[in-house]
Amino acid sequence: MVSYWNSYVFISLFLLLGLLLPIGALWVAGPFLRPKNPTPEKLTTYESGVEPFGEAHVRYNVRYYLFALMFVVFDVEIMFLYPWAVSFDSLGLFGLVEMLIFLGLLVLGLVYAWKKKVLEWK
Amino acid sequence: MMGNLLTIIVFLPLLAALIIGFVPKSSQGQARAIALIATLLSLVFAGIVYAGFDFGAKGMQYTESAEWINIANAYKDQALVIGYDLGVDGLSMPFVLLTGIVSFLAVLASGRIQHRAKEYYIWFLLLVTGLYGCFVALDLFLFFLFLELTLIPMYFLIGIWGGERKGPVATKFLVYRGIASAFILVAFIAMAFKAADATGTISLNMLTIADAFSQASPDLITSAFKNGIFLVLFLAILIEEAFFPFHTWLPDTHEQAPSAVSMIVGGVLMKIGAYVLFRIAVGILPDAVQHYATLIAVIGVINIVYAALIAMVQKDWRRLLAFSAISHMGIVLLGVAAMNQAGIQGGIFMTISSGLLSALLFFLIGAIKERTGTAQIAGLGGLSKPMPILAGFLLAAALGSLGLPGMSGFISEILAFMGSFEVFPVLSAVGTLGIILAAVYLLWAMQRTTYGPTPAQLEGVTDARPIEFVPAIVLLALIILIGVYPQILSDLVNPSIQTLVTRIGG
Amino acid sequence: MSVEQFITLGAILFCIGLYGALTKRNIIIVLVSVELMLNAVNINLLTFARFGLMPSMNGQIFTLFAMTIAAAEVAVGLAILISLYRNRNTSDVRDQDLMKW
Amino acid sequence: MFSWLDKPMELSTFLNMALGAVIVLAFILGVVTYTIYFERKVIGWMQWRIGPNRVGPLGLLQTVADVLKLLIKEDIVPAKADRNIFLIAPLIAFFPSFMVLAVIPFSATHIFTAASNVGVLYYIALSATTILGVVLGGWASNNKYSLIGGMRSAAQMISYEVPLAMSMLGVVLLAGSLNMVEIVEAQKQFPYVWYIVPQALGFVIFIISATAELNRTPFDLPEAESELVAGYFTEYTGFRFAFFMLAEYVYVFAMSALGTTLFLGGWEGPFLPGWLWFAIKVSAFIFFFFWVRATMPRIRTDQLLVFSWKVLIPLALVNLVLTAVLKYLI
Amino acid sequence: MNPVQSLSALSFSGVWDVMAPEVILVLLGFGMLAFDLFVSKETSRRISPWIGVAGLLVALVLVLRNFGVVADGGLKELSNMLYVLDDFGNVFKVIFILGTMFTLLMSIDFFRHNPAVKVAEYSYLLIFATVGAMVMSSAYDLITLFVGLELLSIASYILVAIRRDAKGGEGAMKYLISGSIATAFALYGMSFLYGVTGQTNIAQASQMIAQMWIEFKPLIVLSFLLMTIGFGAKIALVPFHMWAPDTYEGAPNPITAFLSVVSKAAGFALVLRLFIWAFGPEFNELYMYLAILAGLTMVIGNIAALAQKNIKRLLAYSSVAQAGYLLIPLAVLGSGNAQENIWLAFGEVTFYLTAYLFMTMGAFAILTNVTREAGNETLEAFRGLYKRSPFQAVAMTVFILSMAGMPITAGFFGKFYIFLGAINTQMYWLAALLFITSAIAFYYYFGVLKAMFMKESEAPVTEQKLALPWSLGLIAGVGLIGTIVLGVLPNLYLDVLNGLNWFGL
Repeated sequence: MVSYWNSYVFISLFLLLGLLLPIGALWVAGPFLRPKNPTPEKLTTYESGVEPFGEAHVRYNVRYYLFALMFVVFDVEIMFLYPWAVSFDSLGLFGLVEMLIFLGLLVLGLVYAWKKKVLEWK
Repeated sequence: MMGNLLTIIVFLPLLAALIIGFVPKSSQGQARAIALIATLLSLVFAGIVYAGFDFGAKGMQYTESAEWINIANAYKDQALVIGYDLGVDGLSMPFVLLTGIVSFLAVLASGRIQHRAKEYYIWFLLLVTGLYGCFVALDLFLFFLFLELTLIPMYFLIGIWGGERKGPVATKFLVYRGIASAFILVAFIAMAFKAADATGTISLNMLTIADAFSQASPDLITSAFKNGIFLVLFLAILIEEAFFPFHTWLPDTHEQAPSAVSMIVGGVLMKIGAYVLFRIAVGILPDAVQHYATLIAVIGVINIVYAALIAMVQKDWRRLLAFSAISHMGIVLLGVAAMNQAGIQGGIFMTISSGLLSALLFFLIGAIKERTGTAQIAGLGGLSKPMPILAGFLLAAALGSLGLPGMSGFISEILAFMGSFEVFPVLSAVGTLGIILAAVYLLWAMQRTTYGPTPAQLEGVTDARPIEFVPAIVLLALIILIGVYPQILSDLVNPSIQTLVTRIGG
Repeated sequence: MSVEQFITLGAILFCIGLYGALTKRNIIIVLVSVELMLNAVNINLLTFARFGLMPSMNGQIFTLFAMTIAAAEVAVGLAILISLYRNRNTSDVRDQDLMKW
Repeated sequence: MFSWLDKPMELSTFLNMALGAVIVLAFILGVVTYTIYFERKVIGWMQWRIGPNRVGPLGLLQTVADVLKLLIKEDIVPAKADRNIFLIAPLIAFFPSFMVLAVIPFSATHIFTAASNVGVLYYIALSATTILGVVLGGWASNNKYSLIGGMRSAAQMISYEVPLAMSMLGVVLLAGSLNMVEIVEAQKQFPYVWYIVPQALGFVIFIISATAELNRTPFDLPEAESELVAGYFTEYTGFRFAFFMLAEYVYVFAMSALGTTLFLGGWEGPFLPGWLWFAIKVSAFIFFFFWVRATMPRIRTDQLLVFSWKVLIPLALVNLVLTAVLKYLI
Repeated sequence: MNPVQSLSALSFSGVWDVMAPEVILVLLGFGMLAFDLFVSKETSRRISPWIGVAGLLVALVLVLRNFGVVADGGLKELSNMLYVLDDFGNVFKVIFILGTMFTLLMSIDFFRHNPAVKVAEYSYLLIFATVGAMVMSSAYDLITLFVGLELLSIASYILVAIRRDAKGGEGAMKYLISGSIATAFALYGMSFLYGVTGQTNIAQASQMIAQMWIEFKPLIVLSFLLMTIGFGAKIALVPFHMWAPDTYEGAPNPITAFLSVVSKAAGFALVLRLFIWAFGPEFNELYMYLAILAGLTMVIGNIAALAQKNIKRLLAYSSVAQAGYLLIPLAVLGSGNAQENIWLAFGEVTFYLTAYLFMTMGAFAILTNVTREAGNETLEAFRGLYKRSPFQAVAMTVFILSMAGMPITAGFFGKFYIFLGAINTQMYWLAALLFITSAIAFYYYFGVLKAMFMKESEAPVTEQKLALPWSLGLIAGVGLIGTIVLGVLPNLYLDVLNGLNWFGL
C-alpha cells in the first residue's frame, strides 16, 4: 500500500533537487569557476555577425496564437478523457456512447478548424 | 346599452382617437369633426345620465361592475381584486357634466390649431377619456389609471403645441403631477391593505374601503394610520392643485399651453385634486380631515392671500388667472376644513364655479391673444373699441370671478365662508381679504386691458367670430345659472354631502 | 497539512489574482490574473474534496469543469484580443476608451 | 532500505527518500553524459566515421571534458536581454525534466519511484512546463533568431502534446489506471502481451510525437542551425546553455522510459532482472531516436504543424475510439 | 451516491424525457455548424437563421408540452437531481426561446446591412447561448448550473465581438474580463458552499446548510456574498454593472437585446433557484444584502441613465435599473411573512421578465431601424420620428412608456406587482425606492419621447419616410400586442402563472 503523502514528499524532493542543481551550479558555484569580463562587443546581440538592427520583439505570425488557442481547447478536452478512461469499466454503455458523442464534438471542432483554414501555415 | 352609459361616455373619446389615427393626415377637417362629434356625444350621454339621475338617492347610480384583475396571494394569502367599477353620485355628476361641457367647448375652441392637428386631437381625446374616467371610477386603481392617462397627453399637448418655453414646462408638468400620482398610489395601496386587515378581503373599491374605515374598530385602523395616509394624500392634493408651495408649475403650464388646453386644464384637470379631496380624503378619512382641519384651513388661507398677492404683480393674463384660480381653490380648502354642510357644499360649488370661470377666462384670453399676439397686460389696452364683444365677455367673466352677486363665484364664496366662519372665524376673516384682493387685481387688469387708449398696433384687430360665441355664451350662461339658481347644483350634491357629513358626525 | 493552510493559500492567490485583474494595464496580464483567481478556486475545491467536512468526489469533478471552462474563456479572450489588436494596435486596458459616458 | 513508500513518515524514511532522489539525480547525470557520447558514436558509426576517441579510453571522457569546459566558460548576458527572465529560463526548462523521473518505475520493486496514482497525468503536466522555459529563454534573449526559435518550439511542442496525450490515453484505457506501476502490472496479466501489440497505432503516434516533443530530427526546427543559428538558446553560453542541453537529454531518457513503461511492459521480461530489461528497452528507444536523426532530413514548419493536426490527431482519435469500442465489446 | 453510480443511472430515454428541448437545440446547433462547414455558397448560409427559428419553434413546442408534467406526480429529474424538469424552468425557457427567436428575426435585418458577419456562426452561437440559458434555469447542481452559465457567457462574449470592429471588440473584452472575474467570484463562493456541505447538489446542500448554519455561519455567509458578487455582475447589479453600458453599446443591436433580455432572465432564473433552494431557511438572515443591492441598483442605474445621450447606453442603464426592480421579489423573501409568498415572488419575476421581453425586443427592433438610418445612436436619431413613421413612433412610445411604468402597459403592471410583493412583506423602504426611482426614470424615458414627437428634424433628408423592414415590423408588432395585452388584461397571463406548479412540490 503506497502512502498518499509519501509519494508527494518524494516528488517534492525531486522538485527541490531539480531546482537546487541549477541554482547551485549557476549561482553558487558559478561565480567561483568562470571568468567575468564583459565587453560591449560580447554583450551585443548575435545576428550572424552583422550589427543588430531593428527591434527584436517583432510581431510574429498570428498563426502561433491560433495554434496556441487550438492547443488550449484540445488539451483541456483531453483532461475529460483521462478520468473517463480510468473508470471506463464501471461506466457501461452510456458512458461509452456519451464519450463517443464528446469525441464526435471534438472531431467537429477539428473539422471546423480545418475548414476555416486555421491549420494551414500561410 | 343604457346599462353601460358611463363606459360609453368614458371610451367614446378614446374610440374617436383611434378612428382619427386612421384618417389621412391631409384631412384635418375630418379629425376635428370626429373630435367634435365624439365630445359632443359624450356630453349628450352625460346629459342623458343627468336626466335620468335620481336626485333623492344617496348611493351610486348607473353602476357598472366587473372583475378586471385578480392577483392571487397578493396580501396575506388573499387575492387582490381590481374591479372595473364605474358609477356616479351627486358628488361626481357635476364633475362629469363639467368635463363634458368644457371638453366639447375646448375642441370647439381648438380651431386655430393647424400644426399637426391630427395628433393634437388624438392626444386631446385621450386626455378627455382620462378626465371622464377619473370622475366615474369607483375603483381606486382604475381611478389611478385614468389619472395617469391624463398625464401623457398633457405632456405632449404642452410640449408640442405650447409656447416658446414648451419643453421645460411640459417636463415640469410631468414631474410635478407624476410625483403627485405616485403619492396617490401609495396612499391608495396603503388604504386598501389596511382595509383588508379589517375586513379580511382585499378590495380597491372606494365604497368598500370607506365602509371598512368607518366601521372598523380604532384598534385595527388606528387614527395615527389614518392621519398618516391623509398627510400623504393631502401632499398629493397640494401638488395636483398647485397649492403653495407646489404652485410653480401651474402658471407656467397656463402660460405655455395652447388656450384650448388651458381651458381644459383650468376647467377640469385642476379639479381632479379637489375631487380627490372630497371623494377620498373627506369620504374615507373624515376623522383625519377633522384632525388636521386647522392645518388645512391655514394652508387654505395662505393660498387665498398669497396667490392673490402674487397675482397682483403678474404681467401676463394667463399667469394672473392661474394664481387667481389657486386663490379660489384656497377657498375650497377653507370650506372643506370646516367639515360642515355649508363648508363642503361651498367647496364643491367653488370647484365647479372655478372650473367654469377658468375655462371661460382662458378661452377669452386665448381668443384675444390669437388676435393681438400677446397676453401681456402691458401689451394690451383699449380693447373695448376694436373688439367690444370679447371685451364684454371678459368683463363679465372677471366680475364672475371676483364674486359678483348673481354669478356662481358669489354663491360659492358665500357658502364656503358661511361654513368656515362657524369653525375658524379669524382665519376666515383673513381669507376674505382674498376676495378684496381679487377685486383689486382683476379690475386693475381689466382696466388696463379694455379701457384707455387703444395702442396703434391693436387698431385693426377683429372681434369674435360667430363660432366663438358658442363657448363664451354657454359658459357664461352656466355661471349665471348657478349664480341665480344654485339649487340646480345643490339638489344634486346635497344627498352626497349629507352622507359625508353624517360620517363626520359618526 | 491542514485545511486552513490550503484555504489560506487559495485566498491569497485569489486576492493576488483579483488585484492583478483590477490594476494591470496589459489585457494579457489581466487574463492571466483571472486564471489565477480561477486556480485559487480550484485549490479550494480540491482541498474541500479531500479534507472538507464531508469529502466527496464532486469537488474534483467541479475542478475539471472549472479548468475546462477557464480554458475556454481564456481562449475566447485571446481571440477577441487578437481581433481587438488588429483594430486598435494596442493591448493596453487604458486605451480601451472608445466608449465613455 | 528503499521501500519508503509504505512506511510511516519518520526521519529515517525521509532520509531514505532523500538518498533515493539524490541517487536518481546522480544516475541521470551519468546517463546523460553517456547518452551524448553514445549519440556521437552511433552517428559517427552510421556515417562511417569514428566519433570521439581522444579524451580517455575510446573517448569515454569526451563528454565530461565538454561539461567541464562549459562550466568554466564565461556566462554572458547580452545587454539588450531581459536580464531576470534570461537568467532563470534554463532553470525553468530543467527542473521539470528531472521531476518527471519521480514517477517512472525503474524496476519491479518500485525502487526510486513515487508510484503516484496520477503518474501519466503528472508526466504530461510537468513536461509541458518546459515549454515555458524555452519560450521565456527565446523571448528574453531579445534576439530575432531566439524569438522565432522559441515560438517555433512552443508551437511544435504544444501541437505534438495533443497527439502524445491521446496516444497514451489508449494505454490508460486498457490498463484502467494512471499509475505507471499498475500499467506495467496490467501488461503482465491476460492476454500477456505488451501494449505495443493492441496499441500498435497508438505506439506509432507516440513515437512520432515523442520525437517531435524532444525537438529531435526530423523535428528539430526550433534549433535548426542552418536557419536559426541555434534557436532559442543562441544567446546562451556556458553553463546556462548546458542546462538547456541537459534538459533535452534528460527528456530523451524520460521519454524513452515512459514509452518503455507504457508500451513495452516496463521492467517486464523473462530471465534477466527487471532493471536490466528496463535498461535494454530504454536503450533501444534511445538508439531509435539517434537512428532517426542520422537518417531523416529536417521538415518544414508548416509540414510539421499540419502533420500533427491533420494526421496524428485524427489518427489518435480513431485509435481511441477503436480501443474503447473494442474494449467494450470484448 | 457517488458520481460514477449516478452517471451509470443515466439512460437515453431519461435524458430525452427531461431535457428534450435542450437536446433538440444542441443537435440543431451542431447541425448548423456542420451545415456551415460543408456548404460553400455564401447565399445558402443565409438560411441558417431560419433553421434556427424553426428549431426554436420545435423546442418551444417541446417546452410547452412539458408544462404541468410535474403536476401529474413526481418530479422529473435526471441523475439524482442533477437536472430537473419543473414549471419554474419551463416558464423561463419559454422566455428564453421567444427572446432568441426575436433576436434571430432582428438579426436578419442586421445581416443584410453587415455582410461581413458570418451568418451561420452567429446563428448557432445564439442557439448555444440559449441552451446555456435553459440549462441555467433547470440545473439543480452547482456544476451543471455553472456549465450552463458559462455556455451562455462565452457564447455571448463572441457574439458581442462578432462584427470584429473596434467598438465591438472593446465591449466584448470588457464583458469578458468582468464576466470572468465574476465567474471567479461565483466559483469561489460555490467552493465554500461545497466545502461546508460536501455537496454540489443544491437540495442536498440546503439540508446540510440547515445543519451547519450555527457552526459555520461566517463561511456560509461568505459563500453567499461571493456568489452574490459573481451573479450580481452577470445580471449587472450595481456596483458590478460597469461592463454593461460599454458592452451594450459595442454589441450589435440584436445581441444587445439578447443580452438584456435572455441573458438577464437566465441570470435571474439561476439566482432564484440557487438562493431560494440553497439558503431557503436561512434567507431571513441574508436577504438584507440583496435588498441593499437592489436599492443601490435602482438608484444608481436610474440616475446614471439621466446623463446618457446615446440611446443604447440609455437602455443599458435602464436595463441595470430593471435588474434592481427584478431583484426585489427575491430580496424581500427573507422578510416578514415571506416564506409563504415564495410563489408570489416567482409570479412577479416571471411576469416582469415577460413584460420586459416584449417591450425591450420591440424597442430594440425600432431602435435598430432608426439608428441605422440616422447613422448614429444618439437621441438625435429619433428626431421627428412621428413624421417619418407614425407607426414606429407610436410603437416606440408604448415600449418606452412600458419601461417607464405607465399604466395599461405591461411594464406598469409588472412593477405594480413587484411593488405589491414588497408591501406584502413589509419592505416598505424598498417599495418606496422602487417608486421614487421609477419616478426619476420618467425623466430620461420622456427624453426619448420628446425627441420623437417634440423636436422637428432638421436635415431635409430625415424628412423622408422611414420604412420598417418586415422582420423588425413583426417584432415591433408582437411586442406591441404583448405589451398592451399584458398591461390591459394581465390576468390572462397571471392566471397561467398562478396555476403553475412551480417546483412540483
